Amino acid sequence: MRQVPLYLTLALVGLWLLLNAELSVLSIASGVLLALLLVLAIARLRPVRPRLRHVHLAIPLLATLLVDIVLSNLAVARVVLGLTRNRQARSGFIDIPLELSDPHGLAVLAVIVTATPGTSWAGVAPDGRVLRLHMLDIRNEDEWIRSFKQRYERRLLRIFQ
Amino acid sequence: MSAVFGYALWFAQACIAIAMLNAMIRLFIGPAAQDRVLAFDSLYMNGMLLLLTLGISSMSTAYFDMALLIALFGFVGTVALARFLLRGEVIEP
Amino acid sequence: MTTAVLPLWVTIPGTVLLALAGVTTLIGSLGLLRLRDFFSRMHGPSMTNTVAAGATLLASMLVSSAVAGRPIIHELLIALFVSVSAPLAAIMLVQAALYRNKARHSGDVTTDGSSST
Amino acid sequence: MELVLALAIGVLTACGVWLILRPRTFQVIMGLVLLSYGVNLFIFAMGRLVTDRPPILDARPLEAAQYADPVPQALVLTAIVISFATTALFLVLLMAARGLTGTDHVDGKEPDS
Amino acid sequence: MIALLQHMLIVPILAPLLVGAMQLFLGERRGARIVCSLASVLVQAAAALTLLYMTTDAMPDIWTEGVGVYTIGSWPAPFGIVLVVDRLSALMLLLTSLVALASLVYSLAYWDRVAPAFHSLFQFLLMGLNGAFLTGDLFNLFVFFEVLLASSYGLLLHGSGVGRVKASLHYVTVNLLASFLFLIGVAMIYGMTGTLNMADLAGRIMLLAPHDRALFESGAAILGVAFLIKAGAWPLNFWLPTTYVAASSPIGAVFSLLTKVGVYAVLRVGTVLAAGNAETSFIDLGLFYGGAATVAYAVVGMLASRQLGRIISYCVVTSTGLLFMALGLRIDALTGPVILYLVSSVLATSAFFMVNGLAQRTRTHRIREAADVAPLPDITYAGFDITPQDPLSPKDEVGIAIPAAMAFLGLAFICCALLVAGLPPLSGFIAKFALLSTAVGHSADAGIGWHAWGLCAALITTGVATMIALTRGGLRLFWTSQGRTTPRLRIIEAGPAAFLILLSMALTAGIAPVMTYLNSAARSLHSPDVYIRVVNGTREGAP
Amino acid sequence: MSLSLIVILPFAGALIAAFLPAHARNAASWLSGLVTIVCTAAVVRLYPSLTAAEPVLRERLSWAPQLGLELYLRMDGYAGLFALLVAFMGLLVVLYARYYMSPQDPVPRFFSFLLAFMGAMLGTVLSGNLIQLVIFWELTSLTSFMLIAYWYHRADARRGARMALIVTATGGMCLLLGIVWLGSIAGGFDLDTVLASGATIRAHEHYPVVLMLILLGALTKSAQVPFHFWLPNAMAAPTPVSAYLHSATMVKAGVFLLARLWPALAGTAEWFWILCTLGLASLLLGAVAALFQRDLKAVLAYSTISHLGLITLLLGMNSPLALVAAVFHMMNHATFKASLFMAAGIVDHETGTRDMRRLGGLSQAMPITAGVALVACAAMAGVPLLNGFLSKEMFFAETIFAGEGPLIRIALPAIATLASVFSVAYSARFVHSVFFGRATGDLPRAPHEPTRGMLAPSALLVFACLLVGILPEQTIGPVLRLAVASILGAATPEFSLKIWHGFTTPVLMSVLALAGGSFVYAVLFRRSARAMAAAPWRAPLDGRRAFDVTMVMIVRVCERLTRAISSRRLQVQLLLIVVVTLATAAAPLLGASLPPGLALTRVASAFALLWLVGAACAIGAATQAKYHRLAALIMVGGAGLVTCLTFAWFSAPDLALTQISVEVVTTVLLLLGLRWMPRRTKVDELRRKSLRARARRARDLLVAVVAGAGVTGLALVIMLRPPVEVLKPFFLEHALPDAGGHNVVNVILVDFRGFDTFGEITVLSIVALTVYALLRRFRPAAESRGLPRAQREDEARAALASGEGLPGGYSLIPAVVGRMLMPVAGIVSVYFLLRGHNAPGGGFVGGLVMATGIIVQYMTSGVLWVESRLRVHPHYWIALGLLAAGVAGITAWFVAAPFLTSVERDLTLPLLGSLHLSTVLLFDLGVYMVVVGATVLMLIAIAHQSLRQSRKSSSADERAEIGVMPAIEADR
Ligand code: NA
Ligand code: NA
Repeated sequence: MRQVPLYLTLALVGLWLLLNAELSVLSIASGVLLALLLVLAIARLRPVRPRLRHVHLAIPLLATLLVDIVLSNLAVARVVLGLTRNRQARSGFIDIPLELSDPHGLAVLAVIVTATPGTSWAGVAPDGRVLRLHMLDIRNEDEWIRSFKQRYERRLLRIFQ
Repeated sequence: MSAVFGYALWFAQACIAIAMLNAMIRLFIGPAAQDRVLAFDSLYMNGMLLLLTLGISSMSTAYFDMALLIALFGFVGTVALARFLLRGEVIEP
Repeated sequence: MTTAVLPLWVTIPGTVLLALAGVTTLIGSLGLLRLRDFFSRMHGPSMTNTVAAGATLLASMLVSSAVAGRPIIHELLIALFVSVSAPLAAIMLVQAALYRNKARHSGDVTTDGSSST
Repeated sequence: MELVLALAIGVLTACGVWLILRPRTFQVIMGLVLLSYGVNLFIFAMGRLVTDRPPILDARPLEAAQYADPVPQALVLTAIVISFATTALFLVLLMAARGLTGTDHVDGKEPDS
Repeated sequence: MIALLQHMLIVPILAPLLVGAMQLFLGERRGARIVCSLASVLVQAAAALTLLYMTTDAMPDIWTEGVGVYTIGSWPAPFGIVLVVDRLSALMLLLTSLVALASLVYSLAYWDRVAPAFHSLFQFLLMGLNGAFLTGDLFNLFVFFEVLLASSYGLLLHGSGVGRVKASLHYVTVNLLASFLFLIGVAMIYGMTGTLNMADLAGRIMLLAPHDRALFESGAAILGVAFLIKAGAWPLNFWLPTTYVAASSPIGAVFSLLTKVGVYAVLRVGTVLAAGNAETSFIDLGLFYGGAATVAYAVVGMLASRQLGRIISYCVVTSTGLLFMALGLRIDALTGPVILYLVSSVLATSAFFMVNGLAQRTRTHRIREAADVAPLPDITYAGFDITPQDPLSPKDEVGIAIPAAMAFLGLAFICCALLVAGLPPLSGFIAKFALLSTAVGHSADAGIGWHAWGLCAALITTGVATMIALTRGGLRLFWTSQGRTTPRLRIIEAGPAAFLILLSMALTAGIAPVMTYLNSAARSLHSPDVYIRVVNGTREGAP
Repeated sequence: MSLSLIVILPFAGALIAAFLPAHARNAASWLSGLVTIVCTAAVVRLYPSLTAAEPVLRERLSWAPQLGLELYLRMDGYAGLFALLVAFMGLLVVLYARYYMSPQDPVPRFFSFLLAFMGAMLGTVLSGNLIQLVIFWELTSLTSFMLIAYWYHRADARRGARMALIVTATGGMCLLLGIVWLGSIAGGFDLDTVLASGATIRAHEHYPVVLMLILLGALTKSAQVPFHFWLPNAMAAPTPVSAYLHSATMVKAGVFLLARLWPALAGTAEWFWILCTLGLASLLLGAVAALFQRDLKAVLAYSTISHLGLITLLLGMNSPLALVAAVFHMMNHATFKASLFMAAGIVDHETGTRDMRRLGGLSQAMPITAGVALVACAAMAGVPLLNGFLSKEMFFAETIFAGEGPLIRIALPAIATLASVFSVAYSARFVHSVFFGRATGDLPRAPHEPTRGMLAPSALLVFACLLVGILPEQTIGPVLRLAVASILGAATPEFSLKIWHGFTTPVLMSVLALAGGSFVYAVLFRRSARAMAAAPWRAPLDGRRAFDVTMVMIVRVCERLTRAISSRRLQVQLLLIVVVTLATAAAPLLGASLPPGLALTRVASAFALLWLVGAACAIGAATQAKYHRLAALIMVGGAGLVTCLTFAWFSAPDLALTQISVEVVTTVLLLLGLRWMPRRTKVDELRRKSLRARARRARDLLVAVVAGAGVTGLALVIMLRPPVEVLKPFFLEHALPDAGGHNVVNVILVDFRGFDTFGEITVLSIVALTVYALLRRFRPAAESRGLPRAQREDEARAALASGEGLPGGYSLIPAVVGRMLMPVAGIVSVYFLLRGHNAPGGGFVGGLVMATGIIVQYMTSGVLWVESRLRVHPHYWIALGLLAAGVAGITAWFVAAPFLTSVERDLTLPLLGSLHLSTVLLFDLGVYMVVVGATVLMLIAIAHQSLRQSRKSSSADERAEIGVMPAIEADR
């Protein structure tokens, strides 16, 4: 018997219940059954499993993200509409030194970067030490990098590593 | 108030449709293949939003599933196209 | 329109959310259309993926909860799926653009993607 | 609404017909896909246009006439699946023809002058 | 027993479907696959015979008036899909299973090993054919057309190679377009009448207002074009000769049935439309002219052909043309002979494709198609559990060789030639004679006039042209001595061809009961009220 | 002994002979001899039973009464006479052939065909049903084809056989039509019926056409001008065949039939003019041509044409006495001509040549043969005391009385005499130049008398000539009377068969002919033999070249016509289909008025904008598909998305769901295929600019626009008409109470019309299997064989397929997220599957979701990585799915309901509550599995083509993958 990945199974059961918008013994039982079946069937497709610690840190992370999404939307809207106060937006790539190396942590970081308009993921250097992003409007680059690492990378490091 | 809500719905749908029109123009003018793929992706997302607004206007949950499907797999086409541009084929050995 | 039966606690925030969604979608698509280079253009549609999608989903949740008479939250799944799948598309597109820009500078890829077709 | 949909069907059909009359296999397959959209919409239109009344019987008590006609929808579903299958087949055929004949002309050889 | 017999209608569809699916499990176990295939075909033949027997009203507790109906899912017509069998469809089922049996056995000598899934595809083709003959629903007819077409694509491509792929590209494209037309036609008919059931349709047409009727008939006309494409009517049939030549011989043999499905559809839907007093009932002088054009095309094409396979393909076209001419005359008495001719020409061309396949070997020792295979190694289909094998290794030639191969081939060739040319004494002649004498007998009828003579002229002309073409093709094949080798014929190849020829001989000898059956089949076709009444009768006591 | 035995026995013999070994010459001969003896004996035994009281023997067997067909053998005096001729001549020819045929030839086959021919000929003469007669008639053509082509390695044999078959069988088909027509006029195909309704037939308005058709049959068979040419070319047959078919029997079938139908058809001006003209032409032309032949058999062939012309002429004279003469001459000609053919065969056999210029003085070496030939030739020339003289006398007599006008009264006898002059001349030449005169000495073999077996038949026939010639009344008299009486019945004339009638005009004509003929040969011909031999008009008469040219012309013309009325180009075919469809669809609408009450509804602006996008995408795809495939593909995807949104807009969530899932898979699929389509360059840009190309494009554009407009119009008008609701209310009312589903579309798919779905998943399975089979033998285009350029240049290449763990580089995050998507896709797919009956979804969408999940795995991790971990076995999915659906359908049988009737059970489980089980769900599960299997099979089969690639390249330059491949191999 292989080890059952608990978080994944639970997530799948949750997904099942959410989809069916129903909470009954039958639906939970079927959800568990289905999730276990699936998880076991594809176990070999997921050779690397995340080891999660400090999962509770995800909540402030999410809150930060939501605020950032709104702010960055505003920023992008300004650039698109040309409301940047006589200033030409400077777009380009920036490199961020990276400490996070867990693949799942990186994946979440990618989600975050993608979810905030104005930044997009341009890849990690082969050695895994530098993250390159594309920014629509680069202002005060160093400050931005510091804040980014502070708000996201550090929390992800605590969750995944 | 519901009339205003109706207008808002109409407004949202019109905006989404215009957004699709913009995406279509980008799809036509390119200039690079990746621009077209980006426009394609944008079309899909706009389509998903349109489905959601249709769901709101009909007050039916039936549209939710479609939006769900686009959310889940709408990216597959984009990824396939991008992979094709990047690697020359969608599924590598 | 059958939305006449909806209560005010739905229609007022709903109206705002839908208007927001419409405006952000429009601005996002304008970004796609107007911005100068490909990498910049990518940021436009991501407005649609985030605020516009979020606002619409919230509106949808409000309406369906009102119709069903109980909180309906399965729209969250859409938000989850979009946010998880969007990076895949974005990453691949950026990589493709980077590769093709490089290749074009070395002069053997046409602009329309027909290089390997 | 009917006018818009009818025009849409017409444009899809016209583009499809134009493409299947072209000499390159890829043009033909694109034409077949467009034609299948047109034909599916045409079948669908035969049930007349009804908005906001999907034929799903829920709590709302409605007269049968108020629902959208489910029959063309079922037919289109079958047609969509079959077009998908045949598109796949045609694609592979097109690949095989390109490999075996060395050309993507539908007749398997380039036209003489 | 009676309960069992009532389910007999679904057996010809279900047996090949289930067997075809089961064979996918059998992987490399060829013996088991063969047993399954043969069993399935035999079951179909038995079912067809039973149905044929039942349509003679021999079992009045089950069906009367020669029409049997089966409500799938217990939903009555016109709401659910019904299968309907009458004498004509029972006969077509039997014909299908007989030709299939011959072709299947023939293919066991070599062809079934050339590519995977041959047996499954073959079974699915039979399912499509049987379904098309049985269904009483227009859209379901479309579905079965698709089933048979899809499997025909697969079987046509069977063995791959440049020729097949090129021909398939045309065949597939044309048929996809035809399918679109079919869909548009059915959709319009639904849009105007709200029904898909053929029997129900007849009644609904009469209720249409005049301006609606024009729209309806436009839809019916589009449907008719789709049928004509499948039947191979000029100018919609340029794809046909190339396709049939490209097909391997056992597949060519089954393909001679495919065009007749189109003819069957014209006949079936046409009589229903006629029952509804539709202007466009397919079966009118327009069909006659279409048939005449088809005959002209086939005659010219045949005379221009040097290759025997191509000549046989044109014979297939000829028979379609003649059938359409005869049907277009709208002489009810002609329908019996028309069906006879249909049966005879299917047997003849099927046998001929097989004989041609065997005879081609007198020219090249190895089977020609063998030369046309992609040179790359088979890929590792690790996921599919299949060991690549060379399908063309000499050990594949199995079976007992028959003596006097050339004598057999010559005799078989002559018999086939007689059959397709309509020369005495085989069934081809009887059929042509029956058409001739009925046409002549009704030539004085009002409104037919010279058209009947046109049919007679066509019958004679096609006979002469076929003879001229076949003597050339035959002489070329058999009697030019350069580089000829005596082929090794195996019983499992020669037997099926002989079987079909013997069948046509039996048809000649036992023509009296056959003709009685055919005439009653024709009568029931021309009085569709029985068909309609029986189908609509399923509504009684239904939910 | 019965009539049927006479007909069946030869066929039985033929069948047996066919199965004798090729070298069994004696066995075959004995068999044939036996058959012919029995047949002859049977005829001889039956013949005397024909009396005045009972003039006809009949045997009937029912065959197809509905078609007026019966097996009806009928022997009267005339048929009996002919049957005797056929059977007895058969016996003689078998005897002759036994010695004539070389042991190297496959003699059993020869006898097989000969016996079959004899059976056919006997059948022809003994037929009492005219259709049956036609059947045997065509059989004689067919067997004669086989006999002429017996030495098929010879080109002249093949050509002669084909010519004979085409001419006579075509005539036979005309005859068939004529007989069918005749039967419809007379009210049956029974010979008695037809003969009895002569007056009706002759008075019928179609009589001339019927006559023409029947004459076409008869005259082609009897080699009459202008259809004579096949006979000389048929001389390529072995001589026994010529002796039998081309003198005694087959060629007589035509005149036999004319005499047979004489009471029904003769007596009109058309009959007279056609037969007399053609008969006279054949008589004269045959005689003249015979004189100038070099080949012995050709002389005899033209002579046959001439003599048959004589018979035709006699038959055409509308006089009973002429009929008597005709029948008499049929017999006489058979005897002497067969004998002469045999003699010619003997000469050929013994000397090795039939060239009259090389032959000469053979009477020294073969005196008996010479004597036989001399007498036979004399009979042919009409020398008194031989049978030929008697019938010729009768002929001369008839020519004098036949005509009405003065022209004919003089011309007919004159031409008859002239023809006889030539007849005497070629007879003289035949016998003189071969057997007498100077021996040339350059013969291939030294001549000597043949074996008795070869000589005896010929001698016997000559003896018959003498016997009849000397004692006509005692020998042939009664037989002839009985024969004529059976044709004419009460109208039989009195006639006397005497050698000497006194000095009459006919005698004078005979004398003139003999003298003139001798003179022509001795003086005119021999003096200018060389000049005459090269006579320029011989070639056209020969017909060989004309025939060949005709056949080649037919091919050429038909090739050209085929190109004109058909095309092997797909575009032409498709254009025609579209145009024909447009025309057919428009036809019922022409003149129809627009239905009343068409009112447009308000347009939602968003929807209009949506279709602005959709239409632009479609048009963009149409313009881009040639050079910018990827752009076209994306645009088509855009149109698909808009189509999907339209479904959603108009209350079809199921459709929209399905369409969107299919869209995604189709995009991936097309891209997978695009990898194998090498780049298009704009090389043919110049060609596009040509005027013709522009015209073609303009035409196509017009057709496309018309098609689009037509569909628009139809769709619009129908949409605006009030719907006819038949199925819709039923389904909506019964879906919930009777089928237990809220989603009516799904209920239709799995229950009401589940059978359609059954077919549909079968189609999907078939296509998947086909794709798979085709790809197993896929040969990529040369240009796309290598790695795509991107991969060749990319250093990160090895990143993807590293053994365990995750790929590096940009593939890392897609791999992480993609693998997470797999179980999510599983859950979502099951969700769609299970809820389908009550809400949008169902097996199809569920299956596609699952398949997409699997495909995403392949996309993010590569084929090798996935397949080393996950075996999908798509074949089994397909098979299981189909079987599940089938079982779901069959389950109904156990509750005595028809196939696919839904069967439901509520199962109460402990703790969990009640579980609703239904065969409908099983059916939908079947759909699900088929969709998963088929989709994965198709896409993965294409994806595997790159594997083929990488395997090749890896073996070529030993790249990193080589470590992975053995793992896969071992795994299998
Ligand atoms: Na972003
Ligand atoms: Na001589």
